[in-house]
Amino acid sequence: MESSILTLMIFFPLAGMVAVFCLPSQAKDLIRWTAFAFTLPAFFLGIWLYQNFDTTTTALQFVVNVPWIESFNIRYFVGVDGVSISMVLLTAFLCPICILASWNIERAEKGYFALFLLLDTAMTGVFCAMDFFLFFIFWELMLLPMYFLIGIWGGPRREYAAIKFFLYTMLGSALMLVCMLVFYFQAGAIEGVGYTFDLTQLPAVAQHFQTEPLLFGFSLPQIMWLALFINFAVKIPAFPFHTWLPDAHVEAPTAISVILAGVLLKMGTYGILRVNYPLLPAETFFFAPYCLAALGAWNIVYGAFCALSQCFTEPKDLKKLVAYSSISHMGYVMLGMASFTPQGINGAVLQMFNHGTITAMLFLIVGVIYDRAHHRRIDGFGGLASVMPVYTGVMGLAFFAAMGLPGLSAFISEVLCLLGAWHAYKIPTLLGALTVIITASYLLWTIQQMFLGQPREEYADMHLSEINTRELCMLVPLGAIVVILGFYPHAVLDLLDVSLQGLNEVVLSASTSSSPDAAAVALR
Amino acid sequence: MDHPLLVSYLRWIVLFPLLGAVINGVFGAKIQERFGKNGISVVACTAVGLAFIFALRAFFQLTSLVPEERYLLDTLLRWIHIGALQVDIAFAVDPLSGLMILIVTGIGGLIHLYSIGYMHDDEAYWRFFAYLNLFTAAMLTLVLADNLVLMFVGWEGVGLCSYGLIGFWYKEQANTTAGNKAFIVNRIGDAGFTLGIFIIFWSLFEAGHGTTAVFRDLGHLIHHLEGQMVWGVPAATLAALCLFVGATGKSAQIPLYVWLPDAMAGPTPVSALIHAATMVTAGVYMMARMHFLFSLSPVALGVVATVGALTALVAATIGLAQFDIKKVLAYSTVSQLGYMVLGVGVGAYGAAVFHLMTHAFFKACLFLGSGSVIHAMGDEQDMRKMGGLREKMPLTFWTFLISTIAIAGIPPLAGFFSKDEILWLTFSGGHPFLWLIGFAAAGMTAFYMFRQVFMVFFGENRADEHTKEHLHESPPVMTYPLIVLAVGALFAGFLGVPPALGGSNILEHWLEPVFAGGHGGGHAAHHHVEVIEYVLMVASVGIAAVGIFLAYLIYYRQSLSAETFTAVGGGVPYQAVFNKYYVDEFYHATAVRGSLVVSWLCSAFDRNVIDFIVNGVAKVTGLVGWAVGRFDHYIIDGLVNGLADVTFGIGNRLRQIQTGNLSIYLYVIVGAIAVSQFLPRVGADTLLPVVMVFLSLVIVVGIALWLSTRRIQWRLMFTKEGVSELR
Amino acid sequence: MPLEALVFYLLAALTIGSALIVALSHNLVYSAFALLGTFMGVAGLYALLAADFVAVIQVMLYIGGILVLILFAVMLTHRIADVDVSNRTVGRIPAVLILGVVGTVMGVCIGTAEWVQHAEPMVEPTTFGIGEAFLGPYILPFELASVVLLVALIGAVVVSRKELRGPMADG
Amino acid sequence: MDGLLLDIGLRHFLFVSLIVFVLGLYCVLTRKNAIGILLGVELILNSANINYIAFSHFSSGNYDGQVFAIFVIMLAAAEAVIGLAIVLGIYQNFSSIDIEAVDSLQG
Repeated sequence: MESSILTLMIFFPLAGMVAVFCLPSQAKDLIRWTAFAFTLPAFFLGIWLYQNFDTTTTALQFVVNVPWIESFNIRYFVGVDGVSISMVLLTAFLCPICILASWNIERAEKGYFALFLLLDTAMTGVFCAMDFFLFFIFWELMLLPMYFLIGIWGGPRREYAAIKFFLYTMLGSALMLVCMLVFYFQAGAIEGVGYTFDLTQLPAVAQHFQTEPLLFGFSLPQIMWLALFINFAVKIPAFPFHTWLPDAHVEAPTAISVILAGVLLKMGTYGILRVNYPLLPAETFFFAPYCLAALGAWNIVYGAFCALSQCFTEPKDLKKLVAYSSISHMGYVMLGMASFTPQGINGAVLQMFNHGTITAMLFLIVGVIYDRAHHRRIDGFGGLASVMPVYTGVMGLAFFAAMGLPGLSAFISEVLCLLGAWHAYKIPTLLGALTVIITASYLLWTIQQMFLGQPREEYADMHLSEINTRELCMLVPLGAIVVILGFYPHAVLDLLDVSLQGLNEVVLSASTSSSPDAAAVALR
Repeated sequence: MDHPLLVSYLRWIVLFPLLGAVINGVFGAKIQERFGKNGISVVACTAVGLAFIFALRAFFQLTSLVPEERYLLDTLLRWIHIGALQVDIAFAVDPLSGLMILIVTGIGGLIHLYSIGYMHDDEAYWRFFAYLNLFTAAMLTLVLADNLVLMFVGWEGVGLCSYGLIGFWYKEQANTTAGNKAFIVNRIGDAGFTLGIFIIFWSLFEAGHGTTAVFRDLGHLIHHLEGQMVWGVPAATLAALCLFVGATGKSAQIPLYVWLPDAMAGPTPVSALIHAATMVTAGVYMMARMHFLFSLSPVALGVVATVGALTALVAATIGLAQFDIKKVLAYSTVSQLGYMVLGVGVGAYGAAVFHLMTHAFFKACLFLGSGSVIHAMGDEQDMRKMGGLREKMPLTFWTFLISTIAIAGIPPLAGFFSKDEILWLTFSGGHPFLWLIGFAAAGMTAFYMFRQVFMVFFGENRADEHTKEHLHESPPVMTYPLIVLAVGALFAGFLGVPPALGGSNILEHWLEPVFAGGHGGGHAAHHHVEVIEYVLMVASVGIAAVGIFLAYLIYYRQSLSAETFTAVGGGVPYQAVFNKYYVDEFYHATAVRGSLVVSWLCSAFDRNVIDFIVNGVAKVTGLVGWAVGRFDHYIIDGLVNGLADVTFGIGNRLRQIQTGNLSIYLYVIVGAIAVSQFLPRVGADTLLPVVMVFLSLVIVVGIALWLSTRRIQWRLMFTKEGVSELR
Repeated sequence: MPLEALVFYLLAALTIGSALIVALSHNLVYSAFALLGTFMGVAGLYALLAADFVAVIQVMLYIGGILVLILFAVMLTHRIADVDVSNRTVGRIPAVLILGVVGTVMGVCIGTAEWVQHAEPMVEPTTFGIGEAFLGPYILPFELASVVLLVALIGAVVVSRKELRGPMADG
Repeated sequence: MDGLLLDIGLRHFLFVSLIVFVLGLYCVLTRKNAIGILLGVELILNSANINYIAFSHFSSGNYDGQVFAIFVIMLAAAEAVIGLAIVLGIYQNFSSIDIEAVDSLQG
């Protein structure tokens, strides 16, 4: 049990996929309940994992490390440490909720739920894999169901969105594949290491790279850092690799949006922490001011302004607004993790978790209204507070959480990110801190346009019914987490702290050899 | 203070109102249905009442201690412990916060009671009380917080409740807009507040003597800030200014005061509680709490004092020309807050807090009185349609009058002592010019307040007949709080009678342990009786009397026409004042428009701007041979679409290989095998096999492509039928 | 001439000769029957190579199973629509060219490569060893093979079911 | 020269296999009749099997080659069944088993 728990968490949904395939496609309810039932074990195992996780060590826990393809020394190596456990828990938590959110899928249910369960497996796998090759496999495995889930069950322009998503991600994957192979062969050339994809052994490889400039004045490890970064930046998504996100969100069905924003975006920043930080620490320190801090701050500002523009320029799509706000909020993660302070990096990972829950709420909320009105125009409603008071209450919680209101979870993480970042980068942090004004503007404006005011007469015949029990069942647990983490963030922070500080140390100790250059200092 | 007394009941001061808010917020609709509106108000008022009782307990426990040890601490929860940042959800009571919790729970409780009557006809009764309780909880968190971060929780919490209550009647667009404005303007201040925290935290960290965000440790550590620079500015100055930006937001100072007058859109008890007595004083409270920081930076103090004085004057001038009963009070509030900030700015923290307290009494009373009037007048707020209410509403009139005298600064009512102390300390602190500004504002205050009294309560009633018939005094549940507050306005001033008038200034002594470290001129021990102090006192009473007399002449006797003043300078000054100096218009044209334009630019950038770059990328793609001329409208999309097109193009060409003809497939397969075998054989051994395989693939695909385009010829050449057709 | 060489050449001649008929005959029925000769010859070669078990399998499966099946198919298609059982060939010249290249290269390879040869080719009954191999290291492929056969069986039934032909005929 | 011809070794079998292979390939390439193609495939498979057995006998010294030969035979059986079923299907649809007539896969 102890060691196989992660394997169970990864492959239970896969068993669910098989089970769903075996059901007759007419038995729609049965399919839904089966899919739901197969996401629950991971959830309960997640609780067990949470309780039994040792928060005092940086070592990997619940490790399984067995040979997989022996001739290439590829191993089935899974384990969690403080960096990944919060993401594993988030995935385990969001998946049952997303199944609930998928209850209204009306086309080819069997395929939908089967693909969804496959996606679940792949996501959990990415966060658990500690072998670079295995990581890559799960990473790619995720693309396939995502592509079909958007491309088949999406909105009117679904094919465009799906292909855009796919191409962007493939661009990144290709770069990652090359870097992975460079590491592999470099490792093979070193005495005492030998060919390996083991992420815990590869850090020893980085020092053996040649540091002479290779291309445009960058050395090989620097180029590799950039290549890996681009791969992960597509997922984050960092400017200028972000344009797939609004399209994908607008077209994807609700549950897929939730997964996309709640889990998939985190893989970008998680990947940087898991791969770039330990494997190329000196390069991380070299590039962090530009690629993480400056770009992160730009993400924050740019995403917020783009979201604001959704309030008054076509198509005035609420989902697009939320998508841009995700871009903005992921900027805090980048800024925080670039600071190399305990506050910043803890805040970054906590922000990943919090953004996962809050943005999930936001997308679910959009889905609720879309199910009723079949459109999402911000100016297409009005006075919803009178028609759907409970819904409005839940919405208020989610919106104010997204705004970073103190007492709710995002406040802690945003403040930690900014506080940590201020130590290292003054101007980006200043921008980030000022953006809360824009964030408040677009969210309040949206609330005003959609929920406040008189109920519009032209929408009176839409028969907007109050939020139902199923929808409350998916929103209330998320809301509870948002509130609890606002007052007791250590429920998550305790998991992270030790490992992240260890990671921080790795980068900082590698940085002593390379002093920051003038431009980087100017950011501070 | 070094060894705080650990207690465990302070949490209930915050938790009871919070609990009330949760009960009313979540189950309010059900309670109201089941038990009626009384059920709601019982929950809400009990919650605040219990908080008041615990606040009293804390206060009396403080008085039982020796002054230097008056510090109670209650740690509720381990909150954020990351690296050097160690903050808890912990509540602390020292003399300053002890006073504040009494004001908040006491006046808050009275306003809860008043609201029972005022809101009685409102459908969303439960929502109102839930907000009110939540506000109380947040305000108490702000006051009781033992560290900056937790204080910020309360700081934004009260902002949230303010937002909700301003837009309480959310069906009116104007109300919700006012709510948005309040929240967003406050957010500007909040950003400043957070930056202030960052600067303090990290500058102390870099100073190397440890760092913290907890107030009682900050007091000891803060002097290490000296010598620390951020961007070439002393860290203490920058931090103080950042925190002051926060204070200008919350306490409605120039340039962020614009939200407060609009906030009058909310129900009147809300205006009294949040926008007069408690929340807006949070900025002053915070600066008093952080006095040790401000004392480090004369520059920052100078800015604070100047802004405070200017705000007092500007708001007073605007107040002269308003006709909305609540707007007058709102500008009056802004003006009075200016006095408090001025007090902080000249280092008179004690005096500022004193004025905060007295102001809480008389301004709450004024607002509630105006609410009583509005209630009676059927929601009419224009003073030009009122008049002569003295007979119909005696209780309201008398309490309103007492508070007006208090705010006008006539001895021995509360306002006189507190305002005069600030003015005197401004003057004695070496700021005669600021004193002059404050002095002028005091005269205006007296004028516009009595203008209001005369317009509302004296003269003919100018309302329509229907309203006149329904005029009535408010129910006891509304008038009793008025009486209590009026009593407060009458006597609260005696807590701070200066030695010059033979008093002992109890309040200053009470606060002394808190401000002991500061360089404040307000320190009672440094208080010397001087002749000039008496002169200034007489002068300010005199100018107040002049103001009252002018108002009497214009609005009661009507022997002087208001037009003689409004016409001064061709009416330009009057128009400027009447239109609030066009500040709202200015902000709308610059800040609001500006950010909208920027956001439009960003989104256009996302769709259009990098078009030229993409064209370049597409051209490179075109060199490969496919997508020349295929420029996409969207920049980054263009690249993606280009990729898709290239793939599609290649696929389209390759598709033609799929002749569906089995023999052709077979020939291609076998041919490929033959070529791939043959080429390495004839090639030199030096050629890499990989290159050869690649080459052979290229050749095979090339041949296949060539053949597929000439499928007819292929058939002609290789099939029997073809040969026969050729013949 | 040693007996072994004689037998080898006889069997090789049988194999190649009948393979020639298979490849070149214009009549499909002749081709199919000639395949019998090839199979027999190959079986003989197996026996010559001391692979007794495989030789028996070859006879049973190929000749008894596959060949009969093919003959049935030939007859069946012949009978149903009464078309000419032709075995026309197409594009002989390119085929000969390509095969010339392939054959030459492979022949050169066979002729020149240094083949690993054991000094003492083993000659012993093989059934036991093959059985060991199947139930030992090759157990998984062995089981998979049974699945493949099952799938092929079902697949053949499904493909030749009547209902499936409707849509295909429309297309 | 005598030794080369008479001392039967690995190469002899490989040459037989090669000739059968080439003939099979020729058959596959030139036949228009689908069943004819299947016949050619059988030839090719047999030639492969000869190689397996020969290598097993002369080179490896174990039974792997024979095992694989048996697998190939098994596959050939499966292939013949499926192939013929398809041929029959094609025959039903196109009334012909001439592969030139069957080109509905054309892109």
